[in-house]
Amino acid sequence: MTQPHWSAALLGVIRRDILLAARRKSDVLTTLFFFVIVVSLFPLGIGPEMDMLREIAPGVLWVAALLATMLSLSRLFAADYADGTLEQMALSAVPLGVLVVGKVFAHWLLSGLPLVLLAPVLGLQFDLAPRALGVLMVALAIGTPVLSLIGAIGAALTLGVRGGGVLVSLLVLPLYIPVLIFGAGAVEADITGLGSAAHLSLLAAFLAATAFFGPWATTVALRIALE
Amino acid sequence: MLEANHLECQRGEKTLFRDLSFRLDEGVCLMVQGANGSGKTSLLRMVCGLSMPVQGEIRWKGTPIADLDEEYRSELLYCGHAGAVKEDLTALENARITAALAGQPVQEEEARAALRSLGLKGREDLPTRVLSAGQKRRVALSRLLLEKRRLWVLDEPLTALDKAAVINLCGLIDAHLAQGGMAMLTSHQDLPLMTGRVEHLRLD
Amino acid sequence: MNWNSPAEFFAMGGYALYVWGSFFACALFLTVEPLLLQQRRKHALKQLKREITARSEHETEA
Amino acid sequence: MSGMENRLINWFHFSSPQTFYPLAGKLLPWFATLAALLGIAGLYIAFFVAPTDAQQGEGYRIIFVHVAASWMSMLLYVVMAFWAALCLGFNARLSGMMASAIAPTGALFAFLSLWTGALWGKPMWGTWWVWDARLTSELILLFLYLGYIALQSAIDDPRRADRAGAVLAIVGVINVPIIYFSVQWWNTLHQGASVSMTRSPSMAHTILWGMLLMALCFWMYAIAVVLHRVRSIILERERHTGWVVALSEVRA
Repeated sequence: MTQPHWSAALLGVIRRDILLAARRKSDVLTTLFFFVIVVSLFPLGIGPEMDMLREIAPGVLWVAALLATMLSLSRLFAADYADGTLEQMALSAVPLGVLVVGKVFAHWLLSGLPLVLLAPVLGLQFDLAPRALGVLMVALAIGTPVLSLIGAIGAALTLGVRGGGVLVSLLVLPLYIPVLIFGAGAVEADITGLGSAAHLSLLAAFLAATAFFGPWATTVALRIALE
Repeated sequence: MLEANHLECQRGEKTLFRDLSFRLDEGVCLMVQGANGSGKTSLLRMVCGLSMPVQGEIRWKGTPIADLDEEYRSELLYCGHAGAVKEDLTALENARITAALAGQPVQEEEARAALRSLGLKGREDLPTRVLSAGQKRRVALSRLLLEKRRLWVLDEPLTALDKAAVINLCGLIDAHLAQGGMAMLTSHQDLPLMTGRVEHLRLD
Repeated sequence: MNWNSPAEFFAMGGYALYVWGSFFACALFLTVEPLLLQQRRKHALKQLKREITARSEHETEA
Repeated sequence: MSGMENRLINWFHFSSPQTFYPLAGKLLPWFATLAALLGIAGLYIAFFVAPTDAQQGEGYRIIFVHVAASWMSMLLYVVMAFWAALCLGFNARLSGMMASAIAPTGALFAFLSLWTGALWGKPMWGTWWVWDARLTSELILLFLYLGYIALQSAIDDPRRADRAGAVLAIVGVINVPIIYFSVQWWNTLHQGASVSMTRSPSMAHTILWGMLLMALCFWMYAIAVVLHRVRSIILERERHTGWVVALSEVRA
C-alpha cells in the first residue's frame, strides 16, 4: 500500500473547485455583482455628501463583503453533499481536514480574493484616499480568509437542513463581528491618522487562530452531517 | 479480516436490525440482501465508518475501525447510490480528480485506459452531463480500476448498467477476489460471478 | 426604611416606569417559563399514554 | 485499560437518562424552593435595605435584576458549551439534552438583560439603546443563543441536532471573549470611555449583597428550570424505551 498523497489531494480539491467555477462562471460573478450593487446602494440611501460617505465607507464596504461571502457559503459544500463527493472525501485515505482546507482555500480564491481586488474601485466611489484604499485592501486580504474559515463551519453545520441558506447567516454573522470591527476599524484608524497597525495585527492574530480551529470544527461538523 | 459483531442500527425511532454479526474473508464476496428499507445501505455506510452503530462494533484485522481512521480508509473503496460524478467535468477529469481526492493520483494515460476498458472509448473528453445514466455509472465505477483497495463496498453497483457492462463489472470483481480482495455489495439481481466465493447475508 | 408610604414606594422617586418595567418583566418571564414547561411535560405525558394504549390495543388485536 | 473502561462505563451508567430522570425529579423542588427564598431575600434588600443612590435616585434599583440576568446569561452559555463538549467528546446522550435544555433559559436571561438595560438607559442616558460595550456584547450573545436554538430546531434527527448544536456552542464559547474584547475596543475608540453601569468604588456593601442574592436566585431558578426541561426532553426522546413506559407518572 503506497502512502496517500496529501499534497496531490489538496491541490486536486483546489484545482477541481476552480475548474467547476470556471465552467459555471455565473456563480462567482453573481456574488461579485451583489457586492458592487450593495455598496453602490448606500450613497443612494444616505445622500451624496462626500464627507459623510468618506466616513461610512469602511463600514459599508466591510458589511457588503460579509454579506457577499454569506451568499456564496450555502454553495460551499451543498453540491458535494448532494452528489456523493463529500462521502468520498470523508472516506479518503487523506484526512478530511486536509481536503477541507483545500475547499476553504478555493472558496477564498473564488469569493474572497475578488472582493479584495474590487474593493479599491468601489472605495473610489466613496472618495477614499489612496492610502486608505491600500489599508482597505490589506485588511480585506487578511479578513476575508477568516470569513471563509468561519463560514465553512456554518455551511457544514447546516448541510441538508431545512432552510439552510438563511440559517447559515444566523449562525455565522455574529461570529463575523470581530472581523468587521477590526477590518473596518483599520481603515478608519488610518483615515483619522491613528495608524492601522494595531488593528491589522489583531486581525492577523484572529486569522491565525481561525486557521487553526476552523478546519477542525468544519471537519467535525461535516462528519456529523454525513451520519 | 473484516468482522462485524452484534451490530444494531436505528433510523429515527425504528430499529432496522439488531444483533447482526458477520465475517468477510479474503477472496470472498458478501452479498447483502433484503427488502427496501431493511437497512442495506445503512449497513454499508456503517461498514465504511460513515455512521456509528448503536450497538456492536466492526473490526478490520482485529482492530475496531473507529480506531484506525485513515489506515482503514486507505484499504477501503465505497461506491454509494450517488456516484460522486460532477456533471460539469469530463469523464477523464472526473476519474483523475476522484483518484486524487482519494489520495492516489493517477496519470492521464492510466485514467484513459480505465475508462476505455469500461466501454467509454471516445467519450473521455465529453462533459458527463451529456452521458447517459449507465455511462455516468461507469465513470463512477472507473475508481475500481484506478484505486488499489483491498475492500470494495458497493451499493447497488448494477443500477442502470446494461448486460455487457454487468458482465464487465463481474469480471472486475472476480479478478479482485482472485487477488485476495474482498467485496461487499447489495444488489437486486444475481451476479454471474465465475470464480469468487459468494456468501449471502439477509436482512429482515 | 426607605419609604414613608406605599404610594412613595410605587412611585420609585419618579422612576416607576423603568424600575417596575424591569422587575415586572423579569417576574413575568420567570413565571411564564415554568408554566410553559409544565404544559410541555403534560403534553409529553399525554402523548406517551396515547401511544401506549394504541400499542397495547394493537397487541391485543394481534 | 479495562479499569479505565469500567470507570467510564459506570460513569455513563450514572449519566444515563434513565438514572438521571428520577434524580432530576427529586432535586427539582429543592432548587425551586431555594430560588424562591433567595428571591424574597434579594428583593427585600433591593427595595427596603439598599439606600437611595445619590446620583441616580431610585432608578438604580434596576441593577439588581439587570446585573444578575447578565451574569446568568453568560454563565449559562459557558455551562451549555461544557455539556456540548461532553456530548461531542464522549458521545453521551444526556449531555446533549442538557445543552439543548439550557439554551432557551440562557436566551431568556440575555433578553431580560437587554430589556432591563434599555429601561435603565432611558432615564440615565436619555435613550433606550446605547452602543455600550456590555449591551452590545449581550445583544450578540442573544444572537448566539438564537442561532443555536434555530439550528437545533431545523434538524429533525435529535442526535444530529445535539451534535451539530454542540459544535456551534463550542465555536461560540471560544468566540465570546474575542467578541467581547473587540466590542470593548471598538467602543473605546468611538466614544472614549464607556458609561459604567456598576460604579465599583462607591458601591455600598448592601448593594453588592442584593446583587449577589438576586444572582443566586436566578442561578437556582435556572437549574430548576433546566432540570424540568431536560425531564420533558427525556420523556419525548426516550418514549419507546421500556423504562419510560414503566414510569409511575406514565402508568397513572
